[in-house]
Amino acid sequence: MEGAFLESNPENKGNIKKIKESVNRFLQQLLEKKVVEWVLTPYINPENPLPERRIITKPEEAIKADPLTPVIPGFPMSTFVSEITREKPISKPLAVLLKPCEAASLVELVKFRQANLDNLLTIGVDCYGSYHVLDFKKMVEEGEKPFERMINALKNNKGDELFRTACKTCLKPVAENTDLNVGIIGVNNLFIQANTSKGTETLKKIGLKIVENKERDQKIKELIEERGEKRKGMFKEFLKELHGLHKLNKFFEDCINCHNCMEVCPICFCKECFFESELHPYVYEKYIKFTIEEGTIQELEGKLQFHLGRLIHMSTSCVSCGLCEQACPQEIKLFKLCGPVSENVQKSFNYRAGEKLEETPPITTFYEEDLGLTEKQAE
Amino acid sequence: MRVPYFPGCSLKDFADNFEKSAFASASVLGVELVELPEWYCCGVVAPLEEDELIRKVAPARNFLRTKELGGNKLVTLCSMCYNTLKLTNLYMKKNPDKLERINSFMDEEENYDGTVEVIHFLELLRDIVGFEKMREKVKKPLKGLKVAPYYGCLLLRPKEVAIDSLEKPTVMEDLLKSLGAEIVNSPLKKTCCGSYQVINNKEVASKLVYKIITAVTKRGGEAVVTSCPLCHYNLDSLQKDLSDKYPGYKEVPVFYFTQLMALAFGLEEEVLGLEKHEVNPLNLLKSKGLI
Amino acid sequence: MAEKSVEEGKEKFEPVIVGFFCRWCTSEAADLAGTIRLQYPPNIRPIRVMCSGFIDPIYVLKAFLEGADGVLIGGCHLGECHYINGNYKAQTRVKVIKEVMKSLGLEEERLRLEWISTSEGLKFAEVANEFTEQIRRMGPNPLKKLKRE
Amino acid sequence: MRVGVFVCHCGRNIAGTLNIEKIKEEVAKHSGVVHVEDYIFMCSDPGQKLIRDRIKEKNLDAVVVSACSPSLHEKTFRNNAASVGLNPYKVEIANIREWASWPHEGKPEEATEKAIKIIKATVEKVKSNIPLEPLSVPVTRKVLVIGGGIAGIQASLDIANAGLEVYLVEKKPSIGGKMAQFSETFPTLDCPQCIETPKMTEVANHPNIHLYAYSEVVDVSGFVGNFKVKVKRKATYVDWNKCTGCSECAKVCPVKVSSEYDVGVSQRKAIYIMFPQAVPNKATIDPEHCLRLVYGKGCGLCAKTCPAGAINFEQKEKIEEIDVGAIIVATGFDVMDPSLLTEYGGGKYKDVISALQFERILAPSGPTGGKVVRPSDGKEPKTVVFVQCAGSRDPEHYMPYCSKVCCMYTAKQALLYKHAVPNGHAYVFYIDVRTDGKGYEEFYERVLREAEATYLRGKVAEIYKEDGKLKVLGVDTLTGKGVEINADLVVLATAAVPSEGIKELAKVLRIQTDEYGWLKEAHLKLRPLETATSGIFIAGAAQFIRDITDTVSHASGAAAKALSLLSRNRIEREPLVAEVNEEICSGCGNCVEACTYQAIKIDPETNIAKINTALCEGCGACQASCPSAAIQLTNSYKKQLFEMISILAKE
Repeated sequence: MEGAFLESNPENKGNIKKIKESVNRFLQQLLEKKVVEWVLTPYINPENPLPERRIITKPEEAIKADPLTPVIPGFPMSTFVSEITREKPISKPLAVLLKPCEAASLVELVKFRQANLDNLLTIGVDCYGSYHVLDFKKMVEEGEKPFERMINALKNNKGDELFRTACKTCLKPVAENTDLNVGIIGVNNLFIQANTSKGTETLKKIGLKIVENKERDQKIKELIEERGEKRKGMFKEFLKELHGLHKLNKFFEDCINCHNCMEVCPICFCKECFFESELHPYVYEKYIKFTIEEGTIQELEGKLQFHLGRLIHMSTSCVSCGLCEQACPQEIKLFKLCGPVSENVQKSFNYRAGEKLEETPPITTFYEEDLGLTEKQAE
Repeated sequence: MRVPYFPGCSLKDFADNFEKSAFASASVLGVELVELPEWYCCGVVAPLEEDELIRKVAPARNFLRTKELGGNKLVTLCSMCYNTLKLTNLYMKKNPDKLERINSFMDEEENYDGTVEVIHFLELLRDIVGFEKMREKVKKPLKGLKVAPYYGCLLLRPKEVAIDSLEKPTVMEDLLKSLGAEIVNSPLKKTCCGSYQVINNKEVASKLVYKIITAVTKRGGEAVVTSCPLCHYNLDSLQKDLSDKYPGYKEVPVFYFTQLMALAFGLEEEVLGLEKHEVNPLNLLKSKGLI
Repeated sequence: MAEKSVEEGKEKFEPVIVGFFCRWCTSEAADLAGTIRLQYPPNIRPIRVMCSGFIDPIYVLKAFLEGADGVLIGGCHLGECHYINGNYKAQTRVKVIKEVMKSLGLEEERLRLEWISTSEGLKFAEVANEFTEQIRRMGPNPLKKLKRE
Repeated sequence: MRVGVFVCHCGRNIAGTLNIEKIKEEVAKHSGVVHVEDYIFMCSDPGQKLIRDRIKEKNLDAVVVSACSPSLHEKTFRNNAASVGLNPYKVEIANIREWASWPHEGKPEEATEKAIKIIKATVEKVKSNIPLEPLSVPVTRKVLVIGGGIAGIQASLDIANAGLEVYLVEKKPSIGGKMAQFSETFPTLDCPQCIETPKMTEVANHPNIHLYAYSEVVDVSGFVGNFKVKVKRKATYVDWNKCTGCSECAKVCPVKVSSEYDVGVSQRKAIYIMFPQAVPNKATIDPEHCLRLVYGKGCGLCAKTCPAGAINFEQKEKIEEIDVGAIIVATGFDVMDPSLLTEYGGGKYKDVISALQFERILAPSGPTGGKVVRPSDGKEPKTVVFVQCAGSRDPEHYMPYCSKVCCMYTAKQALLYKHAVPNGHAYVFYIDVRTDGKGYEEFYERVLREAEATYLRGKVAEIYKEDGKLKVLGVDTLTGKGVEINADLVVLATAAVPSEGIKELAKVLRIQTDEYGWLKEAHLKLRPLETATSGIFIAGAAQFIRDITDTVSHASGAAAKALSLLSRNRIEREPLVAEVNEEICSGCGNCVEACTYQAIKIDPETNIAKINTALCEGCGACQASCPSAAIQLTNSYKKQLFEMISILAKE
């Protein structure tokens, strides 16, 4: 890969404070040099331990940007990008900072015409792992610094038990489809990686020296391989826990039908969710009707229809961000469901969601070949 | 490379020079042909009857032996064994229910799972060793030797077992070229050799051999090359009578391709087993300075 | 599987199978099977749809959630779709559901896709026989047992 | 909602198995059903009257007829209801005969149960059906015919004579097709010059026919009744308005090229008229060989010679747009290249030729003036071997199908050869001799007698050259003996194959081809002239190889289909098309991808799916692809499916 180191002063090597400063200075330069007019980034929120998302327009605002923060506070960034650009492309050049899973889901949203990349400079941020919002909050409240904890884990390459499950099994620590990446994995100094010609141009515009970096490639590869092994084992376990209708039912026992998982899902872009439409038979009046007619309310079917139906709709494009799990107020470990199932579905179509913009999702791809489904299966 | 090898009856009897020369030249190429520890008749024609499942047990056992040797490829030299084993194997792969019944006939053995692949030695040389590598091992190029490859039927038909193009095979041509020989292209290289008719209807076989050989000599061919013991037998042994019958008939020696390999690799003359030939090849080989 | 032997000892289990048949091929084949009086079990309850490509995976899910023990989807043979390629779309969608069901151990064999053309009345009857038998062997939709508990 | 359910006995066909009383009792309980009645034959006049009366008396707003398959009487019952003012789309059929009584004769109870479920589900469907009117679309009463062989010629003339305008597009410089290349035609031995040329002239002079020779269809959009077609008119480099067809240009042209019309048996010039009877009889310059066009300067002899001053090296190809209401594809066939048949020495030996080449040699108007000589040395062949099924009926190597016309033309060629070379002898290798046409068997018998040809039942294994002769090795399976013939000339009856470029054209037309490239008909038996795309028909050998008699009949059939479609100024279409709920649509475009007919577009202004109902065929693939039920198929709404599933899936 090619890119540019932001800090050549050897004294600052690996200095956490400097990393943050370097990124912010880079954002500042983007605004100063008028590469972009706006930057959409996680931002320090004085009122709350959790960062907020903010569009900054003035170079001096960049000081308080917090793009490397190891948490996704609520909605993924791709949802914001979708909301800003869905109707029409934005009028002024905007840089947006995305964690790799957010970048991947943005790719999927573009495929479904729910986001527009025109005038957008996408900047991926390396993610070694992020914390559940509640863990993050607790840490801050107890005086621990989540960012430093994550960086230390990265330095020792030991992972962190507290990372979200989706992060522990994540195979996309580095975004693959952005113009630029803010690189912290496999480097000592902050490295801005250029993936596209637009990215390279940007680096040149702010006067950075472009170099090859093979060492980082190797390190990333090693990390993904290591994670891949772990993921395989964990996913197998997850599916075992869910095998068969009885276990699945148990899994959803605490579900209160709040549909937060759907709300926060970057792939669930529908204006009106089918399972909340009037067609959905398990709405209030129907429950009453069933109760009268059959002496039972169909809560079970309602839950299953929602979760399995949603799985059928989004599993082909799921990017394994695990935000559904984070959003669940009942602490149902939803990633155990959507992670491995989506992986299986996508594997069967030889598709990886969020990887390439030009690859069409399985459900809109016309496979003019026999998929062999009518062949007799051995019983 | 160790490859499980199925000999078959002919190669242990009148065609032992085929086996000997094959073993010797294979080892030059770093290939060890490992004979199956306890092998059974390939079955010749009987296993090809679709419902006579009991007759497919012998081939199935041969495949089990192959797996016991730790291989999934089984090499044959004899074209007939190749054809029979390959067809039977395909049948078992395509009909899992029949395979199950065949397995049920052999209660003391493991079940055969259909995972062995039958290949002919020519395929091994072409696809796994590569003719380029063979060319490197040639010490005595067969320069000036005009040879006509003769395929017969079993390597090419039916289509699902053909080791090469049905109508325009080139594998033997390519092999012999890599040994430095000059190729004579006979239009009758796929014509029937007379097969078993040699037993009860010798005239038919004899006539065919006459046509096959004269088509070669007319085109300047000095020798015929084959991969089938039965073809070899007919083409070689029936020529004697032809000289009596057709005045002016010109005999040509018939070789197994492995004999020419051994020759080109510069191996001892004794591995060739030239004494077994009915049509004496010595003069020809001497005239080309090959022995 | 544990669910399999629920009905053992009671009366013979008669499965309920919902069929989605495209109107151009499989529905016609079902008509033909009837016309030539081929006999097959009455367990399959058919819905005539325009095309196998019409079938939203959610319909299949809905059928299972309403208690169906099996779902049979019938379309024209590949390359013979009246709407050119609706059946290709159908197989993609069926594949998604099957993969989800398989991953979660939800007995994907309860869902079957078959290509049955207008003239294949016999195949229709054979599939109906065979699939009914298969579902009978598999036993009732585990959802029913779950609801009784 | 007031639904009436009418249960037909169909004599004993339904009532013999199903318990009608039980059905009535159960269905009457279903919500929305206000009337249930049975009758012995619902489709009979009294039965229909009964339904009409009840609709009026009971003020029914929907009807379910529980009877036979909808493919039989759906129309009848819908029209019946419409005659008393009930919208036909408020009538649905519950098929309880083919789907319940007939296949479960031995199980009356279960069959009755199944019938009740089917009826209840149908009631649920009809309750949510909305009343509809057929869509009416104006049509362009003009027809495009692609291909100017005998099929295209016949179809064009039939339509033009009926008073409609025809655009006939032919990719070669002249119409006439394969038929114009034949010597004489079986079984009557008419020469094509005598029977086809007059038709070609008629095409040229017909006021209703626009002949676009040397042109190709490059794009088709629109739909039945309203196609927009782009035709590429290739540059001929000759102003056809000025060209008189005098051929002076060809005489002076220095470049000789193998003649396509004579299949390589003769040569033509770089500027040429395809054949003397060509229509239009105009010269064309072959840009690949013309020295002036290749090098951009020099030569120009033709331009200097042309008395009409018609040569124009600067001519450019043009795209013309035409509007038509129907399209007939008559692109014919090709013969397999003999050089593919290596075992027969095709392409290797000059004297192994295809039957089409032999047609040119036999033709009185051909390059040899009908004198039979062989290509290699111009000598008269004394022994000719005809090989039938060369590439046909050979699933292992080539085409598995029978090429249908070879038996007859081989017999004809054997006869014509005998006429030309009385002391010659013909051998014919065949698998079966198929003579399935009027006068064909008689003709074959005549050939056996008159041509004294030796018919050998068997295949040829190998053909090779030895001692200056072509050695043909074969087998006579009737005697079981091998056969060896020393031939002077071998004629291969090479397999008929779909015409070159047909797959690309099929893509442009959005029609289907089979695995070989033959055009796919809507139904092999009942709709052999239609394609699956309405408004596009097939004529002649483009669907599958057929002889002249069949081709002409087929072409007239296709013409009749087009004429019947365009007999009125407007056509009606089923209104069962997709519709979009704009409130819900998020514009993801899944439906656009799912639609085979390009009937859906995302409106760039609103970001919402928009349907062109004229293009929509009503398959419903879009609604299955929509994650939020924003796009649905009229009267196959998700709500209806859900209700039906709900009834059927319950025990």
